[in-house]
Amino acid sequence: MTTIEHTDGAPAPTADAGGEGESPWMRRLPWISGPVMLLVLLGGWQFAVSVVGVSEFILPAPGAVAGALGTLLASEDIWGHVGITLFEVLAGFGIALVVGVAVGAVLGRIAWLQRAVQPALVALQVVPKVAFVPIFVIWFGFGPTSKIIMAALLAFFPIMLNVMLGVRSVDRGHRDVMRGLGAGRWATFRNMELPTTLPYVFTGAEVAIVFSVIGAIVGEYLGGSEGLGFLVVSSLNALDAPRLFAVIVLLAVLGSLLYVAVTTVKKLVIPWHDSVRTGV
Amino acid sequence: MTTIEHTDGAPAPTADAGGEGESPWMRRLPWISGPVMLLVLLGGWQFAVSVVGVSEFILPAPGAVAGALGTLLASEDIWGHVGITLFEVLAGFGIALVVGVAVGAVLGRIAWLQRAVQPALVALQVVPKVAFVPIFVIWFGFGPTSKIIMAALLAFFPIMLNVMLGVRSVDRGHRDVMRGLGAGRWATFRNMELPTTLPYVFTGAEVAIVFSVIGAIVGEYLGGSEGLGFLVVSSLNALDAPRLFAVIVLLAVLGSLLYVAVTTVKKLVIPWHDSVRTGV
Amino acid sequence: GAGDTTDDGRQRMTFLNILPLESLSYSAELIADTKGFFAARGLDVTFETTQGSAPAIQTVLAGSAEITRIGDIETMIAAGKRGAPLVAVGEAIHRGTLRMVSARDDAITEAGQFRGKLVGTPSEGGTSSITLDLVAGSAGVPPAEVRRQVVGLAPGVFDLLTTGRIDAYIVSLDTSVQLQRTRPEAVVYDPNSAISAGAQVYATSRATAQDPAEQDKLRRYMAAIDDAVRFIAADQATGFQATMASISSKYQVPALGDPETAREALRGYVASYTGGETSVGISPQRWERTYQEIAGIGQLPPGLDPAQWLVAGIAPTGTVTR
Amino acid sequence: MRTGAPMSQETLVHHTDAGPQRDRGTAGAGGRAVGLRVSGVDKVYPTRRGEVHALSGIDLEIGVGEFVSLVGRSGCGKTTLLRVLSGLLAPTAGAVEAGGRSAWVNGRRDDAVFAEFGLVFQEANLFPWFTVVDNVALPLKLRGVAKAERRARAAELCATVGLVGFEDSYPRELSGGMRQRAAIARALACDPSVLLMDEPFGALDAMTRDRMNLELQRIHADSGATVVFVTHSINEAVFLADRIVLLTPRPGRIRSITPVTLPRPRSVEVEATAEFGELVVGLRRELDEED
Amino acid sequence: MRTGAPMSQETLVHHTDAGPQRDRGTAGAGGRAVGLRVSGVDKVYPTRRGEVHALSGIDLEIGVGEFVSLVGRSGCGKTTLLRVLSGLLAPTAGAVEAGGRSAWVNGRRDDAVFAEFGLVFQEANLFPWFTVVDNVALPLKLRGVAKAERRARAAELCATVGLVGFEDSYPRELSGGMRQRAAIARALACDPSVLLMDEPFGALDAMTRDRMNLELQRIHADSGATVVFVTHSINEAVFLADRIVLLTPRPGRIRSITPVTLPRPRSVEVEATAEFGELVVGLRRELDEED
Ligand SMILES: Nc1ncnc2c1ncn2[C@@H]1O[C@H](COP(=O)(O)OP(=O)(O)OP(=O)(O)O)[C@@H](O)[C@H]1O
Ligand SMILES: Nc1ncnc2c1ncn2[C@@H]1O[C@H](COP(=O)(O)OP(=O)(O)OP(=O)(O)O)[C@@H](O)[C@H]1O
Ligand SMILES: [Mg+2]
Ligand SMILES: [Mg+2]
Repeated sequence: MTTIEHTDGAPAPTADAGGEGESPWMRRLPWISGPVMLLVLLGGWQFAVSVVGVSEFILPAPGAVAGALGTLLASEDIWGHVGITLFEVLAGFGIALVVGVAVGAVLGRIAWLQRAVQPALVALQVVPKVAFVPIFVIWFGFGPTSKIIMAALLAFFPIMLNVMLGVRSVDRGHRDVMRGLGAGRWATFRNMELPTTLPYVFTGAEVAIVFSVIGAIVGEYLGGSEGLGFLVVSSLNALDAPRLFAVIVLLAVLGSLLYVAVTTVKKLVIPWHDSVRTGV
Repeated sequence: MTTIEHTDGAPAPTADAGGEGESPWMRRLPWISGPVMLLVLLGGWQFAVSVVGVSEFILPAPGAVAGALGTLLASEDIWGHVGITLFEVLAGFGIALVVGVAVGAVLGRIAWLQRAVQPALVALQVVPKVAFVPIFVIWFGFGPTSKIIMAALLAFFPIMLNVMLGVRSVDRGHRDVMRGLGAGRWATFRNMELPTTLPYVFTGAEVAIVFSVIGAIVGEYLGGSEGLGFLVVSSLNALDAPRLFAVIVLLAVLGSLLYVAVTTVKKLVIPWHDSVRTGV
Repeated sequence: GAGDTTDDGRQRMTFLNILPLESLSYSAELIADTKGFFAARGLDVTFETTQGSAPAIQTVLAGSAEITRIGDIETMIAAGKRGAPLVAVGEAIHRGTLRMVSARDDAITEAGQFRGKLVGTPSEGGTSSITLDLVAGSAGVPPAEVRRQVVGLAPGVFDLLTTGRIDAYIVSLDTSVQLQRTRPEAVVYDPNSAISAGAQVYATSRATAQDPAEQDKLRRYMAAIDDAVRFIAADQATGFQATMASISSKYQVPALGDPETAREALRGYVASYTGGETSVGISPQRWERTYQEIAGIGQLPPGLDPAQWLVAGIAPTGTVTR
Repeated sequence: MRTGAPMSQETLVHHTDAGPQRDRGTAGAGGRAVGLRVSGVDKVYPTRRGEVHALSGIDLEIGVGEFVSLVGRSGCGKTTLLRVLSGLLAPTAGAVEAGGRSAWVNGRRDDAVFAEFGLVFQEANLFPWFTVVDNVALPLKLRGVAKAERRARAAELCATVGLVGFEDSYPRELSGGMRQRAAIARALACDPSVLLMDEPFGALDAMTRDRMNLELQRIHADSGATVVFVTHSINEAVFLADRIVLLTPRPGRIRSITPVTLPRPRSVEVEATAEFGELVVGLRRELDEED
Repeated sequence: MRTGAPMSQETLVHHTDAGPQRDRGTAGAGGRAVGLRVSGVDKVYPTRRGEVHALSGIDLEIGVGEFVSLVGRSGCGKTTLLRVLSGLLAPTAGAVEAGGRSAWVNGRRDDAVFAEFGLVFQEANLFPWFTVVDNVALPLKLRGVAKAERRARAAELCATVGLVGFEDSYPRELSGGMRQRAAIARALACDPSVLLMDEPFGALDAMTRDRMNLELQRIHADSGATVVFVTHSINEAVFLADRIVLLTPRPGRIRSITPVTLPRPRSVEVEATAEFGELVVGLRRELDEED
């Protein structure tokens, strides 16, 4: 018969570990795993280049990319491009968040409306946006507006659907409480549906932030002469593979940072939810 | 004092209406709202063309598009293109579903692993796939494989994140039951996590099916000479606006049908969940 | 698929088209296929599409396809600036097929007029943009003074012109013909009047060009193209009846839906086929001139030997007459 | 409603010892103004396996300020009747009235009718995103009471139900009984004129329960609220109620209504009196007869 | 475990009337083989507001086949102790043993130790995606029993707990008490050798409760299972238990352990005996003293 004493340093027992907060070890993990994963990635990459012999015009060596990244970061206008893309992503994401939560909350509550407009929303999503670039340009000009719309369009759907799921996952007992208190629509939303839905909103937002990056970049492919998407295409067309991959690295970093920002906000906003307490 | 008798025809009272099934009126609604919405859309479209005077090269008149659609559908090889795209979408979606559920379930349970690999997964998402087309070609040839991968990549993320949310939303009481019964990992997954997670999986799948369509089409833009995405590009190159919009209509229909298929499966698989009983 | 052969002993090879194949730009390939010129030379050619020339170059360099047809400008930049082992082995379209379209009320008919204009390009940093630099450069306009904007390619882009969003935009030969017919207000500027760059060359990787077996396939490929080019040029007399019929027998080319426009475009292509010293060969002098032009605007380092990027002896010699 | 009217003891005796069907039909409010009235209420739950007839022909009048207990076997329809009374569940047939106003108009609930209701459910139904004090203060928040004020009032209520020291805990950090007590505090927060409670003390130990019973009696006396109280403890029902409504299952019908005329305020000692004992034994016998 | 050993009545009397601290420290299993043992168990819940010391220095031995009731005030740590016994909660300090095997090895639960446990929680915790019969049959499903067989066994158990006719209902179509009964049936499904029940009859009316008590006594006698039974009803505790463990709150400690030597099987009439009354009064007094 052994006597156990759980002290702070030891890994927490798995039973109810969620309720007991996370060990400092867990909290530090990403700072260890991140670099490790990076090293593995770089190793595999270097292996592909030097052993498998993938052409450097398709996959340049990590060293060449690092050099190009250095050049890129040293140039003055890179921050302008990053700024433009960041602005488009954030604006698109913001619009998608607001509209997605509003539409999702309304459709989640009003089933007949949801049935009525769902097909249109889906069609809106799958329609290839290339076809509408001239319309966008005529209506919104060459500026960032059309890219913002693109980002917002891609980001909107996951948020909306998750909010709908969230609004419908409201506990029946909780709903009874609010109805019993005669709470109005707004109070019900504010005190019950929103908190219930927030974990869903955040999952939607995690998907959406990633898709807004994709949307903004694709928007930049299709038109305009600014932003990281533009740099991708111009590097690609100039057959400048190291620069291309340097931009890709920048994009990956940007996307990951935005994603981490969303999960960080999640941790602050919904500390009570299991999805927060058991990790990211 | 009035005495109320709720008969079948009358709209169900809102209180606990969810528990009492949906009225036949609700069930028929999409068949009414769909055509109505379509008429509104067509009206607005025609209005834009004939009154606002949007150029027919930007937005051809509905009649012209209908004509082009007729021609398109009459041609023999259109079904080949539709079939190819459908195959790519379904294959990509299927892969994303299986991998997304598996990865989401594992990462949802093993927090340290999730923290470790999350950054890589996000980076994978935001990286522009255009850059990898030549690598895809080298590794997978010119066939549909690269489009399937594209579809799967876009579809994977929403499924995975939703499954992660689902696994973490498992009721603590339910988890206690399974642990108390000494259930193994698989039995726990099968009897508790999967049913809990299914509504989340379906929300992820609803997002994902739409994104697989986008992924497959983008894949077809970037290379290949088959599928609806290719038809979009070839119509663009031929400056054939009516045909372009006819293909877009086809795509919208295809996407909506696939979406409806997913929600139908949802209704069959998780009849107990509120998100099913209150609509969709 | 190098080295593979079909059941009837024809060798398989892959050609990369950077636009959808079903366009008149690929008439030579389509005729070589439908008229059996490839088969007659013992080839079974597969056409694969990549979106744009950069992936095509990468794919050829990787050995996943034997040959592609891209602009001479891209070829030189890839080889000269990036050091890519890419070589040109032949040239069917000797005159540039890019055109600048403007609207009648602010027509652009000379290179010098591009100064200060906003020009739409189909894609950023590619041939079209450099062609524009060359054109502007030919009139002493520095590239920085021609503003540009990616507008992509869609039927509605012309309306960006008419609404004043852009002053001109760059299109392909077919598109310009079509625009002239459908949009009376379209004014087309032909850059060939100002520059010699812009030809379309058949490019492959140096490794492929040096492998004797591959060389043999390339030679036969170019011979079949030579046949096709001659066929089309000869067909001009009959109004391209045979050409159009042959292509339509297997391919659904949207442009053929309007035979008048198609004939007009084909006439343009034939002019381009016959615009060189030989039928499908590359003129070293013009190649050198093109290099000088590109180096002149700083897109290529000076002092290189462009002949390094040429492999002679693959394209048949001989001229076409119209 | 906040009249503070003293409890009147002259409630009519509706209960006789005759056959089990006695007293059905009309069940008066015992001479008071009618606070809640259900008449001819039927409730049928449609399920996949056919209909479940949960309530049948329920007629009941509850006076203003009256304390009515609902007792009956598990599954007999107590919760269903309480939900119908609270307007959370539309009856399949019949009418529900509160304060003289009809609760259902064209199949829609008239929310104004239920504005002054306080509900305690069989489950605690606390919001996991609020602390205990915020959960308790929720009804005040909905009424626009300022933050400091409502927190002060909620803290008082936490003390009433014995949750001192747990005001800032989250519900998941409470024991089952503590959660239920927090739910009771929430129901009391806005001084409801009608209090509907579904087995509120089911999860409490005898001591805590006795204390809560006394507290509830005091609240009822002070506020003059109408209370409908579902319980599975006959002792508790007798101790608290002016009248005890006994339901029989499948479908739920009112079997009898027993007035309790024990003088108020009642102390724990009342349980030792003969009258109390007789009432308990009588009700228990009635329940046992059902089999 | 399925020995069907008759209940032995020679359990040692640990309870004396001396001061409140008596009997702490060792609490023997009463001469039986030890089925469950906790020694020196402490449980501290870390919360945002600091630590909550829920259990402190708990030593308890429970014999094989013994029936132990846990009583105490709401929030005193009954559920926490039961969760520690069931291996669902790791103690902050101390050891837990079942069937002679240590439950926690290097901070990981040894699942094999708990394989034959049946648990009833304070909430029903039924799975909403399964019907009642599938919920009840779940433990059998996990043990690989064939579908037809496990459904038959589950239907039997539904009858035992009085849910005939509701086998194919979904949990949301049940009343609160019916849900709890389904949870009890589920716990019994795999003939557990150790049965841990957290206020299982809290939501039941007296009649149903009496019937369930008798049923549980029968099951205990037939199966020889070890039972730990949390209740807030002292009557129920005395009626069912071989020993009654009384916990005091903040932090939860064992205040006393009272053996019950009433002969078995016990019928409802036993509640009228003097011995029963004395035990109840004694325990109630002890609980009351806490204040
Ligand atoms: N949502 C529902 N759908 C279908 N049947 C239901 C539903 N709710 C309750 N029932 C059925 O109605 C009957 C009465 O249920 P109710 O919850 O009112 O009982 P109760 O008296 O509160 O019981 P308990 O004391 O166990 O809580 C039961 O037979 C139950 O199965
Ligand atoms: N997850 C938790 N986190 C923090 N504190 C907790 C947690 N669970 C229980 N507690 C605290 O531990 C103490 C004992 O709780 P426990 O649930 O064991 O009581 P209980 O005896 O079962 O009460 P009841 O009869 O009301 O169910 C309480 O003060 C409670 O606030
Ligand atoms: Mg109930
Ligand atoms: Mg408890």
